[in-house]
Amino acid sequence: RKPAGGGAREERVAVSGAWALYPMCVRWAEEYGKLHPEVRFDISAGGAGKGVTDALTGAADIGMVSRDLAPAELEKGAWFVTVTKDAVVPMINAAHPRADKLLAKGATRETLAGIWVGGSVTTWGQVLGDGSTEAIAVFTRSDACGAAETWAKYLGNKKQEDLKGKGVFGDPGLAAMVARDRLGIGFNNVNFAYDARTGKPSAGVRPLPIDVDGSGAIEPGENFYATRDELVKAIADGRYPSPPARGLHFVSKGAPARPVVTAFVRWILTDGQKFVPESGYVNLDAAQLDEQLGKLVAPAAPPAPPAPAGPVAPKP
Amino acid sequence: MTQPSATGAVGLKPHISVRNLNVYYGDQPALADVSVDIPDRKITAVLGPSGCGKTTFLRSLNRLVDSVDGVRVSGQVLVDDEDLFDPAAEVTHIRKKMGLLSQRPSPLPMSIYDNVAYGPRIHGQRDRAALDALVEHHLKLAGLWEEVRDRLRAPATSLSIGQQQRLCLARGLAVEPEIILADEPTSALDPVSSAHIEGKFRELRDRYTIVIVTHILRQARRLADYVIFMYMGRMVEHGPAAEIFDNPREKQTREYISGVIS
Amino acid sequence: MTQPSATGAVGLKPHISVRNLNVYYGDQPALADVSVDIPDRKITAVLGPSGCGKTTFLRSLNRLVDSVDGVRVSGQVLVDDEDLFDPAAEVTHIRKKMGLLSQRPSPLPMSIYDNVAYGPRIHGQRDRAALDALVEHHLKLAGLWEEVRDRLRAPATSLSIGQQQRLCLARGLAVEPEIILADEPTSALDPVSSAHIEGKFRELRDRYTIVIVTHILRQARRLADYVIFMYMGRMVEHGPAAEIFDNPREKQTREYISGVIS
Amino acid sequence: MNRRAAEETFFKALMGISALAIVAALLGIVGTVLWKGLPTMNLDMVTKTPTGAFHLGGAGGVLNAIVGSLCLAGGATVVSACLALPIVMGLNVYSRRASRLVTFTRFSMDVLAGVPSIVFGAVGYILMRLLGLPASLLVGIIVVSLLILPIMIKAMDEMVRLVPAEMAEASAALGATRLETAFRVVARQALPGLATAVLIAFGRGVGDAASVLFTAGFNDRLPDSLGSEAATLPLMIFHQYNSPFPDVQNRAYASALILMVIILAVSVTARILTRRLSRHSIR
Amino acid sequence: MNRRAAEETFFKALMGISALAIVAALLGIVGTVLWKGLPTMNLDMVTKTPTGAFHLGGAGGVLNAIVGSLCLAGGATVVSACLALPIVMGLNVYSRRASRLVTFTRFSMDVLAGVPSIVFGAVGYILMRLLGLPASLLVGIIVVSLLILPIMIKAMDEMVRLVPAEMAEASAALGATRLETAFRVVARQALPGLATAVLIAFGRGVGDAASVLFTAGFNDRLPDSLGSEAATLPLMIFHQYNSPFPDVQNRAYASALILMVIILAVSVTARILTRRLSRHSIR
Ligand SMILES: Nc1ncnc2c1ncn2[C@@H]1O[C@H](COP(=O)(O)OP(=O)(O)OP(=O)(O)O)[C@@H](O)[C@H]1O
Ligand SMILES: Nc1ncnc2c1ncn2[C@@H]1O[C@H](COP(=O)(O)OP(=O)(O)OP(=O)(O)O)[C@@H](O)[C@H]1O
Ligand SMILES: [Mg+2]
Ligand SMILES: [Mg+2]
Repeated sequence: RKPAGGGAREERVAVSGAWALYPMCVRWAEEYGKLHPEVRFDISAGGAGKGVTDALTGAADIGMVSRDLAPAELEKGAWFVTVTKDAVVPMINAAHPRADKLLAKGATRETLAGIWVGGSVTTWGQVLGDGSTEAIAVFTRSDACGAAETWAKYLGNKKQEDLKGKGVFGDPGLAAMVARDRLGIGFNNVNFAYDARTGKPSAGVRPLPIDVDGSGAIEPGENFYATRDELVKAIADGRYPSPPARGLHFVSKGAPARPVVTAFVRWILTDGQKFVPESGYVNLDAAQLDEQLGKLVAPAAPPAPPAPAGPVAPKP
Repeated sequence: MTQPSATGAVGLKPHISVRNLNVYYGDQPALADVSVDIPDRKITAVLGPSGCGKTTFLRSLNRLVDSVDGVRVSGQVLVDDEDLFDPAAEVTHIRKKMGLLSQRPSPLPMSIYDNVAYGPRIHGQRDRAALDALVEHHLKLAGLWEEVRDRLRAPATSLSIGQQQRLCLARGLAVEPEIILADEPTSALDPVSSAHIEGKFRELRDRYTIVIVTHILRQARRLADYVIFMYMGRMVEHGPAAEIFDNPREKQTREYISGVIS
Repeated sequence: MTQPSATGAVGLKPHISVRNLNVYYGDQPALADVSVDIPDRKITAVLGPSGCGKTTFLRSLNRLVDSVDGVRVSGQVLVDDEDLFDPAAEVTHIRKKMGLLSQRPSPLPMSIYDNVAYGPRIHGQRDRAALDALVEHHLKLAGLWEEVRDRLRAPATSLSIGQQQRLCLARGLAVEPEIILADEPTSALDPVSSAHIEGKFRELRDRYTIVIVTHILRQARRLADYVIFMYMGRMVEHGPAAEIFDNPREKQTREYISGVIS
Repeated sequence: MNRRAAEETFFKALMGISALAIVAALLGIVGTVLWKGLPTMNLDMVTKTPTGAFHLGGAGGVLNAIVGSLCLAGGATVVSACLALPIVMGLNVYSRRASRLVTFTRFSMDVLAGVPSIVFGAVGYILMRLLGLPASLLVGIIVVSLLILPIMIKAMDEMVRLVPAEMAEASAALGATRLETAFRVVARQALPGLATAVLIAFGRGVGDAASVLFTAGFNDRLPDSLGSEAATLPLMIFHQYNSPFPDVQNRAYASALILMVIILAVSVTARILTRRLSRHSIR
Repeated sequence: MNRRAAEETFFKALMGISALAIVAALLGIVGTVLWKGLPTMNLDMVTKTPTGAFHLGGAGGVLNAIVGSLCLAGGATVVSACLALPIVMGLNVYSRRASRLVTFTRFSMDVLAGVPSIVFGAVGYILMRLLGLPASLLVGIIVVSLLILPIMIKAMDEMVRLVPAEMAEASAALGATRLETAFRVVARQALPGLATAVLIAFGRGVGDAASVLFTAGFNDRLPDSLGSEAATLPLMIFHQYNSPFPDVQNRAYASALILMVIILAVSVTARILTRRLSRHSIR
């Protein structure tokens, strides 16, 4: 089905995979198509798993993946570039009785791990250090998803299944649950923690700042949660820890051999990045972009990319 | 009760009074302005050629007729002075008093035994032995007992049509109605079975009001106290059997009885 | 053809030969070892009390009987020397030669017109005018034309039972069979309609082989050339009508004809 | 007599409650869909395919999913009706009713009806890969056909079984072949039932997302051949519902509204068509 | 005569093809499920709830999902059967057949049957939020009931409509109330059909993932009350299938196998039960 080489008049690029990346990729394809009308994109959504399989079996040139690749997939020769980023943020109810104090103090990774993983933190008093005994209502995701996966990874390289709390389905569901319970705590993708239109935190919830340096207070350097734009900037430049920031990837079997595919990916990692924020995702910073670009074979070079050897884990 | 019957009063206390009954299937009239009194504890035979409205008439008497879509009914049917077509009337209760044997025997989807026991059961009879006795009694009455005594648990559809007809008779009698409406109850029966049923009807005549539709003139002569003759949806003539058979007033009756019109 | 009929050869060329026919419903025998030749172009009447197996016999003649679950059949039915129960026999073709009028009139779910036109249509008649003529002819033959000419497009179920019976007769005749199997074809008809049908049967007798089940002895006397008398699944006696009626050999036949057994 | 009257009253109350439940469901569900979906509903939704920014709240419509759903579910319904009718007639008109083959076929239907739609999708995907087929309308139609086939056959089978045997016999007695009996008499009598079976199956097919997730693909273009990928409304709804953009989320309800209107239109059309043909059917 | 014979032959060929298609589907789908599912199938799968590492390929089983599915779909089937029977009998035995109410009810069913299950889930979720209910078995049962109710009613309605009117009349003529006629005669005659309608609805409910996605919750514990969250097999299959671990992926097929066996067992049991009761029904 693939036309061979660059001689063909119409070039097809088949992309398949994660629903989360689908709108982004469609957007990229549209813009790229304006510059290169000879390229025809076949973009289809079907889930991250299908994206990996399609890429590995050659049914698609590019697979879209919204989670980290599993070792087994890498062993089968999966090659990937990170094309954009997302992040998970903890959040509390906007009407929490001591919201102001919480927002000023933030929470350390250890505290959060105590809430979701260890089970040692069960009252808001333990978070605030003021001895109050209101129990924390902990929420987590009931469905297998990148957000929970990333969150667990942040809390001590755990897995989603290790997270305690009441399971809720879907990003919107978790946001709604926290918005309903005054003593609730949850986590969400940036897009769901903030209202897409206003850039302010979603109705009824506040992001809980992470006390990165463990100082027991949120210093100005850690305080970037007021609007979505501020947070996105912090994620992009690494002030927000990673994880819970995470990369979203394009996968193929070995580095893409067809110049048209390479050119598209290259464009995404350069000019294409300017369409990222409007889609609700986070740009990679310059260094990361360089790193990803380095994975691409030069257009002229012979198509024999060495499969990633050894324990290569995706670095968001 | 005040209004006299259209074609002359019968003289006895009527059990069912039909007053200006009209039945339409869609726009087609099937009964036109029928008024008649059906006397208590007598056998009334309804005669008339095929398609003249006999079945419609009989089904009007227990208000089954309006279960068909598109039927319009006007007029009154008074059973013991209760108007059947009054929306407030308790039809179930009135119907229990009248056993209708339909022209096409239609067994219920259950065993032979249960078909007969169905009526008594819904009317409150729960006792096993009493039911057994009832079933046996009524199957004997219908002349079916000998044929089915060994297969009471078999489905009713495994009977021949004639047997089904007798089963439906037994079933209808088992609710112990006050009025029996029988639509050609012996049409599928051989002469001997017919005679048996006729005999039973004669025995029942003193206790029940019986309305029988039949196309066998001889049977009507043997059984009927009163005769209603219908023709094309109209009641042409009615009166004591002897009068109608021996001295019909109307030309149509005369012709039908002598076998000219149909 | 080699084996003589069990109760004496009829002498004429048989149209249907039944040889050692046994029919069981489950374990219950309904026909036991029936062998009989049905003569060509004559009227054969099948008599017997209700439940004796008349319908089963008739349904065996065109092999409808084994469409019921749990029926076992053994023996042969030869129609024009073709064995109907031979698995290789082309049943459809043989059935077209035999019009069966079933005991319970069962209209097809279509209009009155289409009911009659159904047979001709499936046998290849497509011509509108020819169909119209056929339908009219056969409805007249069955004595139903006058009653339904204005409502040919009405559903067949809007007819009274007697009308349905005549409709089924018209429908059966419309395929122009060689053999007519009629199961109590006048059971729902008034005397005049019955007489009309009987007259038609007499007219048809020279061209068709007719087997008629009837429980009206008088009708059998009027119509039949040959008579088969059945009792409890066995063929007790068969022979020319006059012989059976006036001089029955078997006691059971005598008793049935004189109205003692049922 | 008192007990019986009480029973009647009780049952009538039950009927009232059930009717209320249905009205409540109608109001609740249809009401919510209308409330949420109408504001974002517009002509573009049904006449345009998505633009690049559609999934982010930009202009465009879901025409691709409408066409995809119609082709997919319509195609699958036609395919499975073409398979179901012979099977059902074979079971009821051709075979002896108690034969082992009949029992086996009915049993198979029970087995197939027990396969959840995600498994149809997953197995379809595996087989598709084995055969080297790409995700496409064709594969989607095949998978959805298999998904709805057992439901259609089971429902049709019962409908046809309820046709009185004497009707089929009357036809056979006139020398009709079994084919003629099956289609001119049995199918005709059972027509409203058969139509309902087809509609139930269609509704199942058009509303199912899991089976086509992997097999039909999902993209923004109108399908132009059996080989092209096809989006479907349920997947579109799913995708929209999970979007972070409230505008897009509300579009999920508009899409649901479109799907409901489609199914309703199909049902009503089918009912009108069959009513004419079945006006003589016997009760 | 030749044309007719040819038609018959053609239709018989069609029957053969359809039978082949079904056998192929059986082999393909059931075969694949067995092939993939049997190796990971073991007693633990059906007797244990998941351990923490289960979703990564560790020990444990899907008992929570089995119990959840049974409670949820069983409960929903019972609830909707209790609502459907009065409605269907109301439509066919109590009302005049052509009344406006009857038309409206049938129309409502067409509307409701057109709502895709994801919308039931989404709307159920919204309403649940409005009422302040948590995701739970109870909410799941309500949502699934509403999902399968229109299917059940539509199927039952047609089955009951095919019951000969004279049968109901025979019962009424004996002085039976409409309730008695409805349940002792009409329902009895239509019993296999009603059972099939219930089974189709049960299959729909037990196999549906989307409607319970938001409403029933999902966790690793056995549900112990109507208020607790309940996992279901289709969701479990969905999660397992989407897992990146091959071991867990294969468990999806083992879970599917369990679901199929459950549905099959329910179907066969229902068939055996109704066969006894309907052995006298009239054809
Ligand atoms: N489907 C069936 N299953 C079991 N037994 C049956 C079945 N049909 C008929 N029978 C029995 O077989 C015997 C013969 O039945 P058949 O219908 O042939 O009688 P018939 O002579 O036509 O009677 P009738 O004059 O009442 O119609 C009867 O005893 C009847 O009960
Ligand atoms: N459901 C119906 N719809 C329309 N017309 C009907 C319907 N039922 C009966 N009719 C017509 O009404 C007239 C009277 O029918 P009815 O059944 O009362 O006749 P009948 O006297 O019982 O005849 P039979 O002796 O043949 O049973 C007939 O002309 C018939 O065609
Ligand atoms: Mg009549
Ligand atoms: Mg008979």
